[in-house]
Amino acid sequence: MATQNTKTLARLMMAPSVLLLLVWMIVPLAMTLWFSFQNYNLLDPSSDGFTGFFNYEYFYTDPAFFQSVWNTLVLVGGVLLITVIGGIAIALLLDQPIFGQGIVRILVISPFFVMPPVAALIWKNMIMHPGYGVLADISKFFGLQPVDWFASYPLFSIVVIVAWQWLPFATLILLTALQSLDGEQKEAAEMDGANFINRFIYLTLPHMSRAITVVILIQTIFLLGVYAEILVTTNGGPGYASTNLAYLIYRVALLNYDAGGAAAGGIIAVILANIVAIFLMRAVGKNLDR
Amino acid sequence: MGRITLKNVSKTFGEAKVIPSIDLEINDGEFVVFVGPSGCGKSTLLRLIAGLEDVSGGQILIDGKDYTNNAPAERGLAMVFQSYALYPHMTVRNNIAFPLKMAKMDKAAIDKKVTDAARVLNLTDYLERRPSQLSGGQRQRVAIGRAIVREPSAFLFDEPLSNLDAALRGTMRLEITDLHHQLKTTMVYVTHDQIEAMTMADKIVVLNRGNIEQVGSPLELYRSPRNLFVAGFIGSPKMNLIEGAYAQSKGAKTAGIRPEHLLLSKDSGLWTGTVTVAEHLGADTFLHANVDGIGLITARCDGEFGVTYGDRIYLTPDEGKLHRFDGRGLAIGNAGLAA
Amino acid sequence: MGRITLKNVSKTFGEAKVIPSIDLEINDGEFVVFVGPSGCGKSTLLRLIAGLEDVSGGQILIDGKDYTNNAPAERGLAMVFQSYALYPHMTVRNNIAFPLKMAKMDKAAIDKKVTDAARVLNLTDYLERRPSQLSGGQRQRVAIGRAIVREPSAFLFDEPLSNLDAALRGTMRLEITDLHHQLKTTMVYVTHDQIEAMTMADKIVVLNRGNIEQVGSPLELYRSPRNLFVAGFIGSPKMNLIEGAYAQSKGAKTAGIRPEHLLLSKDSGLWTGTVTVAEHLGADTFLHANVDGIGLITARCDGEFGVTYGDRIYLTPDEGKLHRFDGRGLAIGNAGLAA
Amino acid sequence: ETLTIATVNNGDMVRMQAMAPEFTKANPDIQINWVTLEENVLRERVTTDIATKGGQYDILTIGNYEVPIWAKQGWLLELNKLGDKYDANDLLPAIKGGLTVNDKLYAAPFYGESAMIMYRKDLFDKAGLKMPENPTWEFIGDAARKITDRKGDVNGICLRGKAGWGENMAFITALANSYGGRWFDEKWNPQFDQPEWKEALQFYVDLMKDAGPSGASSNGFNENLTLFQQGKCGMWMDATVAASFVSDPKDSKVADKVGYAIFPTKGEMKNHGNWLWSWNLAVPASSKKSDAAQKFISWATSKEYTQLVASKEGWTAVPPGTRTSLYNNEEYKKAAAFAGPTLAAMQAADITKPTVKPVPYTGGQFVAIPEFQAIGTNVGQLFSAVIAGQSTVDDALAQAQRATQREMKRAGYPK
Amino acid sequence: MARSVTTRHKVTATIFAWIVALLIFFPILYTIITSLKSETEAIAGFNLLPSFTLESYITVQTQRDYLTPFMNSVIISVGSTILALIIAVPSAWAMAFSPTKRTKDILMWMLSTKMMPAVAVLVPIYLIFRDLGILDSRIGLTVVLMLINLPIVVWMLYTYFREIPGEILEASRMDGAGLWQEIVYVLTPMAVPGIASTLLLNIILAWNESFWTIRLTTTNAAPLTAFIASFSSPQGLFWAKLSAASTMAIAPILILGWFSQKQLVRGLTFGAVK
Ligand SMILES: Nc1ncnc2c1ncn2[C@@H]1O[C@H](COP(=O)(O)OP(=O)(O)OP(=O)(O)O)[C@@H](O)[C@H]1O
Ligand SMILES: Nc1ncnc2c1ncn2[C@@H]1O[C@H](COP(=O)(O)OP(=O)(O)OP(=O)(O)O)[C@@H](O)[C@H]1O
Ligand SMILES: [Mg+2]
Ligand SMILES: [Mg+2]
Repeated sequence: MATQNTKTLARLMMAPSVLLLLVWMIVPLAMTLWFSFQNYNLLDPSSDGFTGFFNYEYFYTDPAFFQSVWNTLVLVGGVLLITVIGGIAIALLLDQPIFGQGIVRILVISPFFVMPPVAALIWKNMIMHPGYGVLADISKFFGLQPVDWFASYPLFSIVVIVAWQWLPFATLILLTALQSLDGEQKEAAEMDGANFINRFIYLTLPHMSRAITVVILIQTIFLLGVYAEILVTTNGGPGYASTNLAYLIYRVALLNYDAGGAAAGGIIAVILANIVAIFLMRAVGKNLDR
Repeated sequence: MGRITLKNVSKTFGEAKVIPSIDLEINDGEFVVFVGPSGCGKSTLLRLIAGLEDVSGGQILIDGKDYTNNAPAERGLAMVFQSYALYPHMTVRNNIAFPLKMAKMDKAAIDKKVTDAARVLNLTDYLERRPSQLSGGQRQRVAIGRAIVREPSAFLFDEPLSNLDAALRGTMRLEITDLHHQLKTTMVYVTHDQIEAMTMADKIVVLNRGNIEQVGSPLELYRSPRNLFVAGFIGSPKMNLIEGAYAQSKGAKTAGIRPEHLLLSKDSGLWTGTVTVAEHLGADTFLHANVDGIGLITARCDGEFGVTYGDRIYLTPDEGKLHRFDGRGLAIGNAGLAA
Repeated sequence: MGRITLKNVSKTFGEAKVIPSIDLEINDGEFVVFVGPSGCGKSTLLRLIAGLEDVSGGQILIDGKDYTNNAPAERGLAMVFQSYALYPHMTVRNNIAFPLKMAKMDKAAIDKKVTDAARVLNLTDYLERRPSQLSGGQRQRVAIGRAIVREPSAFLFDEPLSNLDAALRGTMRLEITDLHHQLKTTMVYVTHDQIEAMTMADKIVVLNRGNIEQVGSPLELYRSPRNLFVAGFIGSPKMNLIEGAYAQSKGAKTAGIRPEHLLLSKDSGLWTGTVTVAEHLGADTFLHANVDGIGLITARCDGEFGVTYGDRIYLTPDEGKLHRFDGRGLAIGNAGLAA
Repeated sequence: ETLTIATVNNGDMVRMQAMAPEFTKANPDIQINWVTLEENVLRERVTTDIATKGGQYDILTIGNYEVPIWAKQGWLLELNKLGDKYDANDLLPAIKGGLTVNDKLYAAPFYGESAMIMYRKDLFDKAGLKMPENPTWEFIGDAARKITDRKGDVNGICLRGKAGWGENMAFITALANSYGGRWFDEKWNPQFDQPEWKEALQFYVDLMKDAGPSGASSNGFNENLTLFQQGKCGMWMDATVAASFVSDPKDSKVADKVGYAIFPTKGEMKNHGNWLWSWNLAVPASSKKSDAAQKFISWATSKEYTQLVASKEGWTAVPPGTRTSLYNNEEYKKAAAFAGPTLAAMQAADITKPTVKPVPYTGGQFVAIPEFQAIGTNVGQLFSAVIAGQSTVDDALAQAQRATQREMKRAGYPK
Repeated sequence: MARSVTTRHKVTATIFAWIVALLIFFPILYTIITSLKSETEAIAGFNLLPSFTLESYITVQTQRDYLTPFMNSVIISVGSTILALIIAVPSAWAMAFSPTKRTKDILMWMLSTKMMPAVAVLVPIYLIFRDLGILDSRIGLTVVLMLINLPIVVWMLYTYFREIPGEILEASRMDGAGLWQEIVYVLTPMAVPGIASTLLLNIILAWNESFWTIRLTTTNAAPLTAFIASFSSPQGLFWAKLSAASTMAIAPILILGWFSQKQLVRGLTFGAVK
């Protein structure tokens, strides 16, 4: 299949995207690196000069730093868990013949159409608000004390909101993958006496493994950078209970206007993200070249 | 254990009526072969029996019980797909082991069965490969392996040997026959290979455009084809069908004589003709000759028959083995019966 | 126009050396058939010629020019894939028309060609269908159609007729032969069908584990197989290979006699044996007999030979057609040449 | 010429946009492009642009927090072409003072606000309470607990709890000010370890627990406004602009039952928290259209503009809290019941001297140093955790102290 | 598949699917309903039957120009996605059908370009944009979004392409198709559902991107995210207005999704390969 001939061509065809991304990566990265060693506060032009690793030190000694790393992992992990499992379940459900399939599909994928800050606003104000959110209304209907989601379960609430936004993405990719499963293989498995569950485990799941991997990897990258939802709902609080790395950087970058500190935070975030990515690649990457 | 009854079964795909209406009884333990031209509905029929397609009408009974609406898994049949349908992400071993795993057989027993099957199928060296790393014939053998490790109530084979070489095909033919003798399981077998059909079948079903033309034992079909279609279809090279004066002289619209029932000579005979093509197979020679007053005739003779294009030859039909057909194509009496 | 030369070509997949080293010359206009056991490397060889795989070593010349590193499209070859590889999103018509479209032929000409091909292939009624709506044989015919509408410098056919019924296969065989005569284009053809190999080939290449065992005209191979492998592979049912006293008496390690070169009798003969299996094909009967002092022997006789399991029969080898092989499996002299 | 004006999405600004055609009609050579954004986003956006000299805007809407900081950086143009009719002396002195650096005016106030108490007269009556002229925190605490009726879905008091320097910290800082607390001593040492803070925070936390609404830790201005309008709060202390909303019968169920009172004090200490905020229009130094820009600013913050709004949308709709003349206007006083209390609140505020002890900074409910946004938000997070019941007053204060020290050291204080 | 399913199965699946779908859709549904309420109604507690007033829409419409940001959103999201597709298709083709030992690393690296938190590079990027003079320009934004989404596009296409049996592409090469023809006539049509889904998902991602679209624009190029940002949390009651604005921002993309959902999930069908 892959002959020398196509390989040469392949290099050529990859060139544009690789070059573009190289520039897109290197230029800001170099500038960020440079800033991260500078004393550079937007609001204070008088502060400048080389500071060595001070920005880094300052960033990781932030009282919120370790909790924010942990929160980041919980957020990513929680959302991945919900979206992947939920996505598979819903994809399987939508793959069945049902009445009004088209409408159901559009309903299921529509949360993806909502801009993240808007989604956070909707959930915060209309669904989860302990005073006049729908959930509160439901609790009250059952005579229960409404839950103050953002105060009692801040990180969980954010996981729910973010998972709601990303569930459609997972569902859609998995559904498309599911539908490319060869019909005759399914038939063969049926003939071989595999019931629905076995067909799922031995046939569907392996078939979807690449798609699942892609969902996990792409979402991880996005989820590592979630901050708008936090900003709108909890502002990282109470305490640092819902501060993640991205939000911490936001605090440094856009509240403190400490471009140097933010740059250092960015570099730290990139390093951590790479660790996560390498770990993930180890865990699921082999599914890619199957 | 495996009596399959089709009652008035029909199948349409959209507009196309692929199977108008079929009644067929397959007895328990019988080896039934479906033959018929490409596209006549053999695979469709197998798939209907397997439950992979819904019937458009009629009933499918297994051991007298109505299974028309049951799922494939409930029917307990094993099938070799014409297009193999291997599991691409599993190794050959796992492909073959899959049905056993599904049957919750214990590991040691599975291993033994798989190893045995692999040996029979000449696949031992390939057990750890993925299907994509196999040759066409190897893939086909994996598909066979997946079916024969099981003990289903019936086997359904859809052209299982089409991609194998003659030697292997011979071996596999014997293996499948053996399996049949051992297990005495009903087998439904689709093939285009005349030798397979003739040697393996207890009963051959000749299909044409979704209709059954004739059902019978191999020699029955060879000797007394019920109509022109069966006459032309069973036997290779195919029967010469002759119309005109000669046929009329025999009291028929069409007279049929098989190539092997023509006596060839370079000196004398009933008919004279000119050789158009001589195909030398080593063991036989197929001669295509233009016979004066009759037309193109194929004859077969043993070994070498030293003629080439343009040579004059003489042919004498073995009139005891003549087949006669009336205007509607149905056989009259049956000359061939005597043979 | 289509002389293909393989120089020292080898191919490895990962660890597996599929083709150790092959030298082969295919002359312009020649019809070359590759035969060999399943998995021996036939398809791989075709794919190497086509340029779909890189050679691991050696050179591929077309008309003397080195094409080893050229893209498939530049080689101007047409190919029928063993697995068809139809375009699932195109109708049959578009599948067949695709190569012509690529060659920028004008629309009317394309239409004509496609219609002609469809007629020859019995696909006229299916032109607007998608591949998924076709039977196995119909798909295979589409794959053939896609190749034969073109005028390439050579055709590569990988078991193109394996899923067709005998009648259609016969027709297609003639069509391809005709095409060859008309165009005089080089054809490289892989098949497991002995009849196809024997009747169509100018030259047969027998492959075994990626090595060429023998190259020659069909009858050459039939009559004088160079070694045991070729002897066993060419001819069906396969040649009986006898070791022991009888072979030694003929001055060989192994003696070979084809089933069709055994004279059968119920009364007398050189050897006596017991029938184990009798396969009645109508035109012939294949007898498997356990011959005293020699072992299992297959014999073929014309028409019906009325024996069944357990009957005693007598067999006499036609010693003029005996093949003799030495300890390394190579043929000694050649008895068969005379036949 | 096209002016690009960055503004927040508050009602008064939106109204300004609606009125703008009057200005362009009078000045046909000027077109206006509006960039309306949410407050936080706008602040980021504008700060980035101005700090990097992006030059995207001609007029900025900025708070009195930024004005002195930016003016010192030389990022703002002095407003010296507002015209003769502008009457800068009419501006409320407290407001104007916050916008003046070295005697130069760098921004014109569009509207201003302080904080006050809004309370439900009916609930007070029912509980037999009467709002004193100068309420104290002690009274407020008692009253709130008395009014609370959880079953009837009435909370005694609604206060900001959502973390943020402009959210809960605005209120808590004002509260602490009135308790005699301060952010920094003269040497810029954070003061969270002082008893005033502990007392104030403890009071706030207890009060919210006993008489606050559920979910208080994520309530900001809008959430509380909604609660109050729904009749779920007995009292609410927040920006004076809220008055125009709660008294608007279209949106508010309790419009006719609202009373107003001045921001409380602690015991005898005469300090009303010193909350003072204004939204102002300023011209960035990078603007090449400063003449036109000033022309517009002059128009939008003028008395004529007030008249224009009043004539079109009624007196309650005019931007409050910038000009003395407005509060002398009888029509306005008649139309807006909250006019008096608002003025009183604003006059009570002195952001140059927010608390009884001396401070090195200006700012009432904030500290006018660049670092405050981050520090304030960080501290706000810690305090909201207490409201949410996930931390204690002592812990939060200790953490706040440490975090603030850290940031101040980083920023190089004392300077 | 060929078999029809029993009605019972279908009904059960239908009920389940609708429950799940409605649960997932509920927040949006409620937003739409709220947008049809008056402000006081909007906060008056759970109520699925609004008074169907268009008041909020009218307010939103008169307050802010909708058409310009809408057009900007369309141009930017569609433009960036198509640009990304044009660059990504060959690249994904190469990685899917001519993989090397490096392929996985390259894929991962591409994704890693997205790891830098946007806020951390705001200043560098803003400076670059300022110096290039493309602040507040559609082109600049389109390019940025293209670069942001490029890795995702490559990844998604790569997954879909990998599902296509290589033999079919080989067949086209044998049929004399050049690279370009192979991609246009064979690969693309077969991967249509995958490409469509990539296209839509990335249009949505670009449509919803609300960091750079707000930070790098002022007026001329400001898309709907900026439009929405002007309605989120002002002072005063805003639920109905925010809902209306949100509905207006979501509606176009929702309608697009509606029309393309068949394409989206049609699935790749490879019936004719053995
Ligand atoms: N991708 C691959 N990786 C490893 N081994 C392979 C691969 N493709 C083919 N092979 C092996 O190479 C050998 C030759 O394969 P090839 O397909 O050429 O056989 P073939 O002669 O065409 O057989 P058949 O008649 O069964 O089609 C087989 O043993 C096969 O298992
Ligand atoms: N999904 C489908 N839609 C429409 N027609 C179909 C479909 N599947 C099969 N057919 C048609 O039904 C007829 C019977 O097909 P079937 O596969 O049963 O043939 P077959 O006898 O197995 O042929 P072959 O020997 O070529 O495999 C064919 O003419 C085919 O074109
Ligand atoms: Mg078939
Ligand atoms: Mg092959």
